[in-house]
Amino acid sequence: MKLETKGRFSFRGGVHPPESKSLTDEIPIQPGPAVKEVGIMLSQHIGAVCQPLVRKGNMVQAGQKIGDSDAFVSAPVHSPITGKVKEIALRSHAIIGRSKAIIIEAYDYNPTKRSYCKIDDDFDENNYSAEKICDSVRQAGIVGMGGAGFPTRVKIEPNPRLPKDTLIINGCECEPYITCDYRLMLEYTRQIIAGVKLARKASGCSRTFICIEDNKPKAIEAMNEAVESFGGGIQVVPIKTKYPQGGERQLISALLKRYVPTGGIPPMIGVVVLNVATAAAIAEAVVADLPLTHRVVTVTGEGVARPGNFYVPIGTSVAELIQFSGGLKEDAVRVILGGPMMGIAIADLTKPITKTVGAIIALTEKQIGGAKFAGRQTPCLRCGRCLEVCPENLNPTKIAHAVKHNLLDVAENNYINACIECGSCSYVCPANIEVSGHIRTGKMLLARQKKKIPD
Amino acid sequence: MDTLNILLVGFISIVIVNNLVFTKFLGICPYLGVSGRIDMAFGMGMAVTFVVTLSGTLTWLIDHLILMKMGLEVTRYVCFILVIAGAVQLVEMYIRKFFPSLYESFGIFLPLITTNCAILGLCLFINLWGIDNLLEAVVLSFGAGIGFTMAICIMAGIRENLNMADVPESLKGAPITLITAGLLTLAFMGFAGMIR
Amino acid sequence: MSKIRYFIKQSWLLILSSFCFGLLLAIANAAWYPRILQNEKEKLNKLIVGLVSDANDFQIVIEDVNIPGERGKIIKTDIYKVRNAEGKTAGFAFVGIGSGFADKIKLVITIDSKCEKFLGFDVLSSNETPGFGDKIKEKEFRTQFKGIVAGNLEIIKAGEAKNGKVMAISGATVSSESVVKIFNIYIDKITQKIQEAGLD
Amino acid sequence: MILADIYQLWSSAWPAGLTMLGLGSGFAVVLLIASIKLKVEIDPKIEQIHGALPNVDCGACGFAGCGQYAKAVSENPEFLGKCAPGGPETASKIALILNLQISDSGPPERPIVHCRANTADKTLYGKYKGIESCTAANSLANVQACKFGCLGFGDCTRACQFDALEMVDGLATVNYEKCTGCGACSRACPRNLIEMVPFAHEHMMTVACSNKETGKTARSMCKVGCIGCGLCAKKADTFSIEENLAHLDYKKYQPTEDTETAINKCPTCVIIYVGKSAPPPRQPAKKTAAAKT
Amino acid sequence: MTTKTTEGPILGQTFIAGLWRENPVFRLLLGMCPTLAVTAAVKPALTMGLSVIFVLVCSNIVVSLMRNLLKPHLRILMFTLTISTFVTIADLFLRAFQPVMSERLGPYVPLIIVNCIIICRAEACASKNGLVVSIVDAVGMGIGFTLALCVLAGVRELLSTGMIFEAKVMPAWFVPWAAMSMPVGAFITLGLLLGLVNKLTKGKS
Amino acid sequence: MRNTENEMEETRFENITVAPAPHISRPVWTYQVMTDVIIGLVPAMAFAGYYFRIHALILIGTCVISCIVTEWICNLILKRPNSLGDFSAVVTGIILALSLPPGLPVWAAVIGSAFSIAVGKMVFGGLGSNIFNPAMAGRAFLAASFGMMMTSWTVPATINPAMPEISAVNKIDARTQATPLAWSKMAIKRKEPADVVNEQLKAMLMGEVGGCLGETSAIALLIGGLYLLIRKTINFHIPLAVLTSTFVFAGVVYLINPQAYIQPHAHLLSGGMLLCTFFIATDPVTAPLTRRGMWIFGAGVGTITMLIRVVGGYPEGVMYSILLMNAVTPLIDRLCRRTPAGGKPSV
Ligand SMILES: Cc1cc2nc3c(=O)[nH]c(=O)nc-3n(C[C@H](O)[C@H](O)[C@H](O)COP(=O)(O)O)c2cc1C
Ligand SMILES: Cc1cc2nc3c(=O)[nH]c(=O)nc-3n(C[C@H](O)[C@H](O)[C@H](O)COP(=O)(O)O)c2cc1C
Ligand SMILES: Cc1cc2nc3c(=O)[nH]c(=O)nc-3n(C[C@H](O)[C@H](O)[C@H](O)COP(=O)(O)O)c2cc1C
Ligand SMILES: Cc1cc2nc3c(=O)[nH]c(=O)nc-3n(C[C@H](O)[C@H](O)[C@H](O)CO)c2cc1C
Ligand code: SF4
Ligand code: SF4
Ligand code: SF4
Ligand code: SF4
Ligand code: FES
Repeated sequence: MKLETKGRFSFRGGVHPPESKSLTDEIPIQPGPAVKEVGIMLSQHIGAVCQPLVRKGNMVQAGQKIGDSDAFVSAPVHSPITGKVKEIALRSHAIIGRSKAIIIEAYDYNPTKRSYCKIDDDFDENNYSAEKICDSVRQAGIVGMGGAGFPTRVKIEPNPRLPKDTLIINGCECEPYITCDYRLMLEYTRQIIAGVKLARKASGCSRTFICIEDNKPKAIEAMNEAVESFGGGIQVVPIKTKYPQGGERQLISALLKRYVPTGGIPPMIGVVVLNVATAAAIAEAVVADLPLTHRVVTVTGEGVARPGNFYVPIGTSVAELIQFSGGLKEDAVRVILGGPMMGIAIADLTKPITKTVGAIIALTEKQIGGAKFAGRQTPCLRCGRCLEVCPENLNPTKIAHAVKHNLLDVAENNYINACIECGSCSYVCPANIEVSGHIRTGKMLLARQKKKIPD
Repeated sequence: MDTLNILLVGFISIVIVNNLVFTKFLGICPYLGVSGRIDMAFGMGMAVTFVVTLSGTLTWLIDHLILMKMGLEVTRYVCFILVIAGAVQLVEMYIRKFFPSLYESFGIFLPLITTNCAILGLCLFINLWGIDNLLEAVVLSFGAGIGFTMAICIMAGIRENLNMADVPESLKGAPITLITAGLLTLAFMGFAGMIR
Repeated sequence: MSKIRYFIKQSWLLILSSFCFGLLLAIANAAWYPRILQNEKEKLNKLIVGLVSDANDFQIVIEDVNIPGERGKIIKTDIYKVRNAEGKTAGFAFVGIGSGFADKIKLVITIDSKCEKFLGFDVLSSNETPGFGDKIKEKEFRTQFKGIVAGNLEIIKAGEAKNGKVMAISGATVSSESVVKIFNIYIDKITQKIQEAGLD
Repeated sequence: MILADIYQLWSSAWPAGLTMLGLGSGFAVVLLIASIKLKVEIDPKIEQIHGALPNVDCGACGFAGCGQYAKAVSENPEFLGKCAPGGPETASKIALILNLQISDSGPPERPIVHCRANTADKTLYGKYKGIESCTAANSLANVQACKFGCLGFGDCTRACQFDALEMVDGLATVNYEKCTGCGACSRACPRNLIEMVPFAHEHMMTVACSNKETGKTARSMCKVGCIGCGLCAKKADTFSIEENLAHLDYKKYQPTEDTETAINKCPTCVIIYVGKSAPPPRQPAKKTAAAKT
Repeated sequence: MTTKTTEGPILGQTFIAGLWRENPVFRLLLGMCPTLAVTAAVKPALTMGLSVIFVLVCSNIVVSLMRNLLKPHLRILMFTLTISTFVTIADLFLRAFQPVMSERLGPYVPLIIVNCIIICRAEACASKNGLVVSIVDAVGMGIGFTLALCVLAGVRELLSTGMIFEAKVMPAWFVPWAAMSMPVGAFITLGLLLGLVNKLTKGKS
Repeated sequence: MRNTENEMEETRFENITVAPAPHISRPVWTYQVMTDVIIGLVPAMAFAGYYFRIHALILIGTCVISCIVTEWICNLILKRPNSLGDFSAVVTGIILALSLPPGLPVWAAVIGSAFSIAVGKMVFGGLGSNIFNPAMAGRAFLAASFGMMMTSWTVPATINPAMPEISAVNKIDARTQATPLAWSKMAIKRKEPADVVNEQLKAMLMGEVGGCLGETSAIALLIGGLYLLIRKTINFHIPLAVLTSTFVFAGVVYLINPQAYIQPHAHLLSGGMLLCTFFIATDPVTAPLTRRGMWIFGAGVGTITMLIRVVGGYPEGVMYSILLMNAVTPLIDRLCRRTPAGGKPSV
């Protein structure tokens, strides 16, 4: 049977930004820099912030748990290196600004490309009980590595109220530039499959799909081979290349033609979505009992000298990683954590990376585009392009303009909260309006308003 | 058949072709004042429709059964407005007492209606056009109300959109509403001559 | 009894003032009404004088002629007899109503004493669009009707205006047609009535 | 003669007068009956209260507009005095309407902006090119180094209905002459920089900073920020240091010599006076020097 | 009640208020229907303005006189009764002595009855104040209304006929803009005038 | 200047900027959209030039220039940044010019352009804020003001080489020709057969009939429309809805009385129908945003046009139907509010 690599599945809307993955997609994962210091954020996930378990001056071992919380929705953090706690201080955090981090001075850290945990041919997930898997996942501090950082244990743990039947592994990597998942799928194929099996076992799902965009035929092929030899009952599905195919709501609707209710989460329709990196981490945690302390980060963009995919300890500073890949070029004007569509632009490069950072991208003015970079806007033409591309079928221009004119009730009536902030609307807007930026602002304003009004 | 035809034509005529707001400048104050939001506009429209139908009918009756018979045309204006004011007040009290929820939604507009030219204006126009048939008077009054509702709802829709436009500061509010109304009358000239 | 007293106590002002205002109105009316009638008559008179050159006075000769109008409606009108200084009949006049482009058009139409020729018409009231339909008030259009044979008229947009043909105002054909239509609706019945009554 | 004229007038006028009389009395009867039978008890108090309110619908009271507030107070006098723009005057008016004694609610609250860094004082990491709004800028991490300080895009100035807030060289500055204490600004600030403080005195002393970084970091981020050195707390016991940041206990605050010393000793001059006719803040020596060059 | 010493300035203020600060057309947006309907030319506008002044003064006098006798449930009825009487008188007068204008104004003369300005003044001023203040207020408001009408009518008449007060002003080559005498012209001219007024007064308020 | 004396120095880069995501965008800007429309209008302008010679040139030039100047002045008065760079004023000028009769005096074109831009667009806040299509608003104002001039149609130069001279006063004389729709209207009124029109079909395709500058040649408009569709500057919903509804309406009346009413395809080809279909009804600013809204809008335009053509007071109804549907566009948008992909949120 000839392998089908053309994706048939798709959702309504979406855009086709230039992929720009060729900068790094042929570069294998390499060991990162020999870091001298790492900063482990105590908040790297959605949910309760961890409390430090160590004090200033303590010695810590690589893999030692250094922060945890009792809350259900949370995940512990571990030290990736052996060293001494230098201080516990505020560090730049991509989302919440400044946040507490444990700064560890490395004690002779030797970067390696960690040999992936051995998955034997006779690997059988049934050797591990569901409880054991969940427990290991929690203990290893695994959170979603696809971007949101939701504690994975909460996601895969069986929930009698919301029984799960379908497990989807998200290997779409729809954002331009990023190749960390792609390399992972090529190089750690078996480990991912093992992780998928473990997750399936833990969550009790009956159907399992690995979804990969059809612009990565090699990954589809590799995965298919591994599944054929090793993964019973797993299906590799090529998906149409389109942004934001990797968004879980879009992926589910493309694959299953089922819609996650607005404001709801996939478990409500019995689906679990996991990123491929998360799956790999699960395998490591369960099989080799290793906590989540390192991850693959793509450092790329026209603004860095030597782009590449690096296996680095969590907590490495962005500046160090950029330096390691040759430093910023003269004309680099923007540094982004994550992809160019949803990633957050940062200016403080001392920021340590977290479990959810899959890419660091440095762009020059050319990639951003002159008009966009200068922020030259014309008024909204009501051309409707943003409506056409919105994967959530919203009316982005209306919401954005309502927010701009402080009509939050209008924004709410147009379902502002259903927006997934994918940025497709801003991407297509010929008037160069920060549509999704306004929408995000509106969401924050609404949240504030809700909090302040006594009821 | 003929009567039906007359009624239908009269109705369409007063709703679109001879719309009170667009062609006769009647009821402009609420048209400008209460057209900020569609729900309010609709409430006002409904209230006007109700009252105008009532008073159009009543004044026609009074005009034809009393004033014209007795040659008291001179008191026509006084009688008309007394009927309207009295009817509005009565209706308001009635609704307030027995339909409080209805009152909440559109009763607040009722007192404003006494001073709405559209009502008295329509009664006068019915007299002016020499409508000599009660049924026709009723249909025309009702149509006038519907026409007003349509006009004010269109305006409200536009104004809700204008809230999100970059209207120059000094033109915000009444001025831009008036200009919009002007362009609307221009548009509604399209129906002119449609019914003769 | 107390109810009545309560009522009076509450409402005496309204009752009193309505009575007073009623009187006031009636007085004003009594004082000015003749003048108003006079005005109306004069306006008609002036128009007719403009149409019938030697008109001296006029009076109603036939009242309430029933004219079958549009959509089966019956319109009533009066016929005036116009006399010249010598007391001879100079012609007849009547008021005609019909719908125009925007609203009703009200015309005074005059016809010669033999009911053979129109002497012309003038506009009593109309609400036609300024710049378009209200050109029916202008001389250029109206003179076409002077001396035209009293019979069914026709409106044309091009060609020669003769033999009962009237050139439309360019850009206001509708109004022009309305005027002609008024002529056509009235003329048969009016001549018939005049001839029946044997006036001339 | 005259009599005859009058008689004539009368004879032509009486039907009109009489008709009107009839009509008038008819309506009088109907409306009187209606007004008795259809009487609806509405609380005139609510309308009175509504009339007494300033009618700016600012939402300071926590209700959606003055109308809602009027209704709420009339039902529950606990809400008395929530209308900040109206102030005690309105409160006493409402109390009068409701026949209540107003409890002494303490000194009026006024906003204090806990930052004093002008554009030149702040360290910036990169140029912000996004939407001109503090909320939007705040969602991007670290536009300016100090994560706590004033962003200067004026969400608060837009929220103030009384024109009492101005952006002065990148710093929100309250005009205490115009301020009514409605608190809208404090609700608008995404960084919660603006605190509503009971002003017991004409002008108050305050620590105009919110930076919780350690001293060294704080210094690298801002020229005028609090470095948590603790000098003020040593000089006056109304000051305390929490999380590297000096706090002033406004309830305990009395202008004394101690506080005066504290203000003068602060190395970054971050303790200042705010309020009506407040003395101008001390300028750090370095800053004046920098300004000259 | 106002005392003797303060009465003068207050009266002056009341008068001026109607002219500009509280101009019924430009600032209060009252009585829009006649404003728009009769301003195709200056002459009918002036006639309308004068009629309004007459009715306003008369009704303010009557309302002011009986302000203490009003019963709440008959209040509106009394106002409208008074106003409509004077409007009828004005109408009769016009029909008798100004037949051309009367015809031109058509039903908009009786519509003065429901003109919002008059009821508004009866409510806001006459039913609360003494005779003198009420009269001054009425005259001020009335003149303000008339002036506004004339300005609007002047612009429209000029552009729609090339004439002002029926006297030719525009040069011969000027082709009249018929649209200005139609509803469009009325709305747009008033809108732009209001915008201008807003712009002029923005600094001062 | 920035503080450069601390430890962060080595990791800070002078030219780094931050902005909300996304950080890239599709390189299609407003002025390119407008340029596309202008290109789409080129065939129509060329045909206009061919048939009406210097008149076409003068009218188009006048309208475009006066639109630009008006916008510039308005920006000055309103103290707004210059907005000429988006080219929308040019589009308005061209569309206005193409909807004017060839013999219109230059000063009237200037008044129309000034009204279009000043009252039709700038008072609402400029590009994107206007409720009504500026060009149609300007044309409606001209039609109301100078009706005679707006309804006298010059004969194309190919039929009458002696084109009338340009003059300040537009003389109405034998050199004007009735448009197909005027024939049609007359036929309806007189209850006479409308064969004249049906015979003219070929001339209508090529444009050898009386009419506005840009409404004469169906072929030119079709080419331009196709270009816009291919370039995805417009999408097909509105044009299709307009054409379908017109065709259906015209077809029904034609079937009822083939004598008095012209053939449905004659309706499609005549008057401003095609110009409206591809260039005017599709003006994004004044049309609904949602697809469903576009269907309703298009159907409304077609139906009202036909209503006016068949029973209304004017021979042509495109301008008014556009304005009327513009007026209800906000209501349509409200009616067709989109629901999120995941359904309405359950509160
Ligand atoms: C309050 C909250 C509760 C959630 N609960 C669950 C849950 O019970 N099970 C689950 O699988 N995911 C849960 N999620 C995670 C979401 O389904 C989703 O995976 C997460 O928001 C990350 O999505 P993204 O990576 O597409 O942005 C929850 C998220 C939030 C914010
Ligand atoms: C617009 C958008 C695009 C996304 N693209 C991807 C993607 O390309 N790859 C991916 O793994 N997750 C992507 N995500 C995150 C997924 O929605 C989802 O959170 C993730 O696959 C869940 O797996 P995790 O919990 O293991 O991270 C995207 C989310 C959004 C909102
Ligand atoms: C704004 C406007 C107002 C019009 N007013 C009238 C009018 O009052 N009377 C009239 O007969 N035609 C009027 N017309 C013209 C008619 O609608 C229609 O074009 C005309 O009757 C066709 O006649 P034609 O063949 O003379 O051009 C008006 C046209 C426009 C654009
Ligand atoms: C497809 C398309 C069609 C347009 N049609 C018109 C038009 O009919 N009239 C007009 O004035 N502007 C038109 N414009 C230009 C622009 O949208 C218009 O000037 C705005 O309405 C001004 O706010 C069009 C633009 C586009 C992209
Ligand atoms: S509105 Fe939200 S979901 Fe829709 S395209 Fe824009 S950012 Fe994406
Ligand atoms: S894409 Fe841009 S211009 Fe088009 S409707 Fe959306 S916001 Fe407006
Ligand atoms: S350190 Fe203090 S004063 Fe400086 S910016 Fe931050 S909050 Fe403001
Ligand atoms: S400064 Fe703040 S508290 Fe004072 S009036 Fe303005 S918004 Fe209200
Ligand atoms: S004058 Fe106010 S509604 Fe007409």
